[in-house]
Amino acid sequence: MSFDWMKIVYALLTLFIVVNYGMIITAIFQKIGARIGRRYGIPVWQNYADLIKNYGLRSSITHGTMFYLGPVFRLTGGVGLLLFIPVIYGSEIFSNFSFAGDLILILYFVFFGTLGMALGAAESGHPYSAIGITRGLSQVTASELPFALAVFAIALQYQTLSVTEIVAAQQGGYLNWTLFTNPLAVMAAMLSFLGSMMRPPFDVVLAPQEIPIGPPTEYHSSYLALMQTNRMIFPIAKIAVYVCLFFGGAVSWPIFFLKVFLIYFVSVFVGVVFPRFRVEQSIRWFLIWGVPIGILAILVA
Amino acid sequence: MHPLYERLKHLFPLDEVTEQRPDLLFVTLPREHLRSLLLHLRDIEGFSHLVLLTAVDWIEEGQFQLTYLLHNRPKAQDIGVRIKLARDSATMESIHTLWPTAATYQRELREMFGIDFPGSPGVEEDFILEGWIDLPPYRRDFDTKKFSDENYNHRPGRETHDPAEYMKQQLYPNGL
Amino acid sequence: MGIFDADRSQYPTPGPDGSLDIDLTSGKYLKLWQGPNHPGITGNMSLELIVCGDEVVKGTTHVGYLHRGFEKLMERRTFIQCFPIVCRICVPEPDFNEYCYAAAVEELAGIQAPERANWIRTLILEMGRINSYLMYLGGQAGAFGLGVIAQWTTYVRDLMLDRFEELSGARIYHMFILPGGVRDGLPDGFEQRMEETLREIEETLQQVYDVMFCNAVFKKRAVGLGYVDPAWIEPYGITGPVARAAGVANDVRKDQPYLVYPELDFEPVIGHDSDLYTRADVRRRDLLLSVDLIRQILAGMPSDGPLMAEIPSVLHWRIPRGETYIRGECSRGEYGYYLVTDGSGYPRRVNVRGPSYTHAVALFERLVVNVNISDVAALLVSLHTYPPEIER
Amino acid sequence: MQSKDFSKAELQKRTVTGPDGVEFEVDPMRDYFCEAPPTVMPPAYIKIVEDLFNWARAESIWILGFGTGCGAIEMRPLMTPRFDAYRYGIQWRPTPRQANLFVISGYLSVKTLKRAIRSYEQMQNPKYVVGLGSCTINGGMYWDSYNTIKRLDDYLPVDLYITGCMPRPEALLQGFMDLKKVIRAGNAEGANRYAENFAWYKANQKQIIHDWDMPEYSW
Repeated sequence: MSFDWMKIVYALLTLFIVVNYGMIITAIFQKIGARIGRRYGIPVWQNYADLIKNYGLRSSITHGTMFYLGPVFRLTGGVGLLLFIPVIYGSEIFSNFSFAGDLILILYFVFFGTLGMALGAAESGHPYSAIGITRGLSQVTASELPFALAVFAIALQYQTLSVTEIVAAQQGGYLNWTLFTNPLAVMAAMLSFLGSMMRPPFDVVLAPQEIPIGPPTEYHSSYLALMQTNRMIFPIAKIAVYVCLFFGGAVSWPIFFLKVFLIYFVSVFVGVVFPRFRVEQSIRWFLIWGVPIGILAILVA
Repeated sequence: MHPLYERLKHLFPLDEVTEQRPDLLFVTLPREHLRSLLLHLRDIEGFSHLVLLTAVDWIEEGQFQLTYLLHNRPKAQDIGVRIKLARDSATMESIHTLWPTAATYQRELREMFGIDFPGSPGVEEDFILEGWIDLPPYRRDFDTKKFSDENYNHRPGRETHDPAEYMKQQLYPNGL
Repeated sequence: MGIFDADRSQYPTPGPDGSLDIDLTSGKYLKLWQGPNHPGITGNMSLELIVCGDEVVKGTTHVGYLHRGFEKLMERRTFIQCFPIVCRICVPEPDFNEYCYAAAVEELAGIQAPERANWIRTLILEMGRINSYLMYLGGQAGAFGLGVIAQWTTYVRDLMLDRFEELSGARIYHMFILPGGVRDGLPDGFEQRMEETLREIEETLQQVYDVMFCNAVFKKRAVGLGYVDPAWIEPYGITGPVARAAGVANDVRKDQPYLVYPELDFEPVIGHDSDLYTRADVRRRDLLLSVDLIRQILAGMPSDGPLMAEIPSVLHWRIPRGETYIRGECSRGEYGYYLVTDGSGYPRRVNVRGPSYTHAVALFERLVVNVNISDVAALLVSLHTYPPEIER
Repeated sequence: MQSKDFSKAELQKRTVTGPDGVEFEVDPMRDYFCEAPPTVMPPAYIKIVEDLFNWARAESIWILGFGTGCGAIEMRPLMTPRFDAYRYGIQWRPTPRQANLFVISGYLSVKTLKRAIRSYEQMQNPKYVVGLGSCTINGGMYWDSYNTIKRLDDYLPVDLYITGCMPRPEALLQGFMDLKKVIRAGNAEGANRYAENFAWYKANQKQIIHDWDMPEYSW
């Protein structure tokens, strides 16, 4: 099988679109949050200014090799996730590197960033980083469980491990979406989704009032900028996975944008009016609500 | 005289008594009777709330005055117990066993007046100041303006007038 | 025992005098500093926490970052010169300093403030209480990550600051209550604008109640946290809402009524569970009580009369030797001024007794033990401490 | 009185046994503190790049969330509906590493000054300092206090002062707008000034902070 080098260019194009979309959508959600607090909110280009400024800082201190690699791993998690999902179904350009067993790879990449972050934060030596990353790993582990169960459920349902085939199976009307064919799995996955978006009530990792601000405490300038870039890409990539697996995929960019916006909105909607859980409370929440639904979904499938 | 004073005067050698308000009485006491008076007030008279513990520097008389202010909530009564200490080598027994919160007051007094309370928890530690090099600042012989002039750089341009002098000149230019 | 309850056996046991022997190099404990540069700390103070796992084994409060030496500065200022600096002692609720100082000076100098001035003073104190509580509600919700409450409450607090501004000309430091009376009367139309503000506050409080107090996650975290045993109230000198949440109707406004409180109709707000949730709820209801009191004050206020008593010329103002203590019920508890005069034109000694002094140091160090590190900030906020009044 | 010894037990050199039984030597003064003095960081060589960066720096001002004095009380109104500084790209960061602007919100007591200097030195170049209120300018109300500094610019390189006691949020917003102009013009080189005159600043700081647990050399 010959490798198509144009695919790399196409993947970069996808990345470009997603980064910019992520920048704007994040700003819009911050604006929505601000409006609920009766504020005007930030300008939509704010994230660009922040990013350029952080890349433009003149000095940056380091705490060792792993300190460098932490943000890189984190970004790899986001980019890697994005590159192996068919963002736009049926499009030659935007289906990226999806292949037969990519579902497994996706599960791995979702986790990868946090692990990389753990290495970097540990190297930074700040006690709050250590506490934050302990919380982060425990919560991600707990919130991944329902997601993994949901993914197994739909893998059983569609009898495939290829995201493209799962999307293909959902084409032809709303009622073919996993949302309607296997609502339990979607429910479990959405609960897990809330946990992975770092918004209240599951923002124990950053928790500015408790452990300012957790793992990235020591990160600054271009390291922080890399992590910011990841914060733009990763949620979109993660939602893209959800769109593909549960919401019938997207056949064009506008549909993709709309679906991502709506799914993202769920977490924002929950986030603005809830305080945060303590870490053991949030783990318990996932174990009590998420996992049984996920197991039920597998049993049903 | 105040009914509380009537009850107390047979039990303790009270010196000077001031009835400031019907609900606020100040009594002076030799220092060795402090603990028994406080215990009596707390357990029998119901003055169970230690409002404050502070010191006044009567430098002319060579004495520190310690004021223990107690409050009786049901009767809405306050009593201030005054203890006079010699100003040089001032030490006093600690009352943190009666009220745990007194330890904080004693730490502050130790730092700000130099009055020692042996045995009070944490009394040796810095409380408010850090790296203090001069006399305890709340003593009367510590001159804050002089200290500030000597230690801090002042921005030129601030004219200071002694307010009384300045206003005298403004109001009575021809002298009083 | 639940699955997440910690194993207590690994913690150090206190010695006979209550001190803990903690070997920090053993690798079992971690020393953490919260503050002074920490968003979860109220103001500029710091906490030294020793944690084992997620739980605090020992906590120490460090203050002194805001020390300006007011008590010393006042000794070299005349009685009238002290008046503009006292309000700077406690920033979020400065009016109590002005009132207590003015009342102490009046008492020792034998001045009687006019009736109308007392009504206006009461009005200002209640307005300041509302400000302080609104600040607290935002902070308490914010400590749990519920930032939107702080946005709402600060918005209505700004409206209240507007009322302060039209009354006194300043947002934060009003410098309105001076020895002898108050600076001015109410401006035209003040009652009506105040009524609008009060309505807005009540509306916002209803929303705050719905979003914060009825919120399952907030309840899950706040209920049962930071229990203050009613038996601690006397030894630790606890006053104000913290004591009232423990079921003790400890309210100076009722116990030793000052100003025009005897003429107002109210009952102290009390709670029973003495945890963080109850303290927040007591403060919310106390805020509503203040709204009601302001309405009563505006209705009962005499419309004319003198605002200032005759005070001596400030150049010759001497106050004979004496000492007194004036207390009032501020939003955190009992606030008091101990003033000693020696017959000269300057105060001999001023001591400010702020409720945070006991709450933030002795009580907090007791409460913080065995608390999860996530809850430390919320616990500190729930005692409603303002560092500047600890160290002055 | 100057000779009073402030050396603390936990800062002494000592040998400790780790949890795994290995003994090692700890010298907190050398291990916990960075010894390198700050260096001057020149602007980008290409002007258009520097201009772009300056635009971004002006549009994205991250304030260190350290309320050093009473000015901190007006910070919350600043960030809430009525004044909403987020509109101008101003936001809070809880950690000095990520902040660019240090707002000295009011008087600095000596104890706080020590922390403020440490926080300032942890911030990344370019960084700005804004002094808030009269008390940072000439001591203000506390001109004769024994515990507050009287001129901030002797200890930290100040880019801008905002006057008032206390300054209103409108004044703060106006101050931030002015700071933006300074940054955009490329004149906010406080960090480089600090590095160039490091010895002078340290001498000033040393004059009043007597208990300073830092290695002798960065003194």
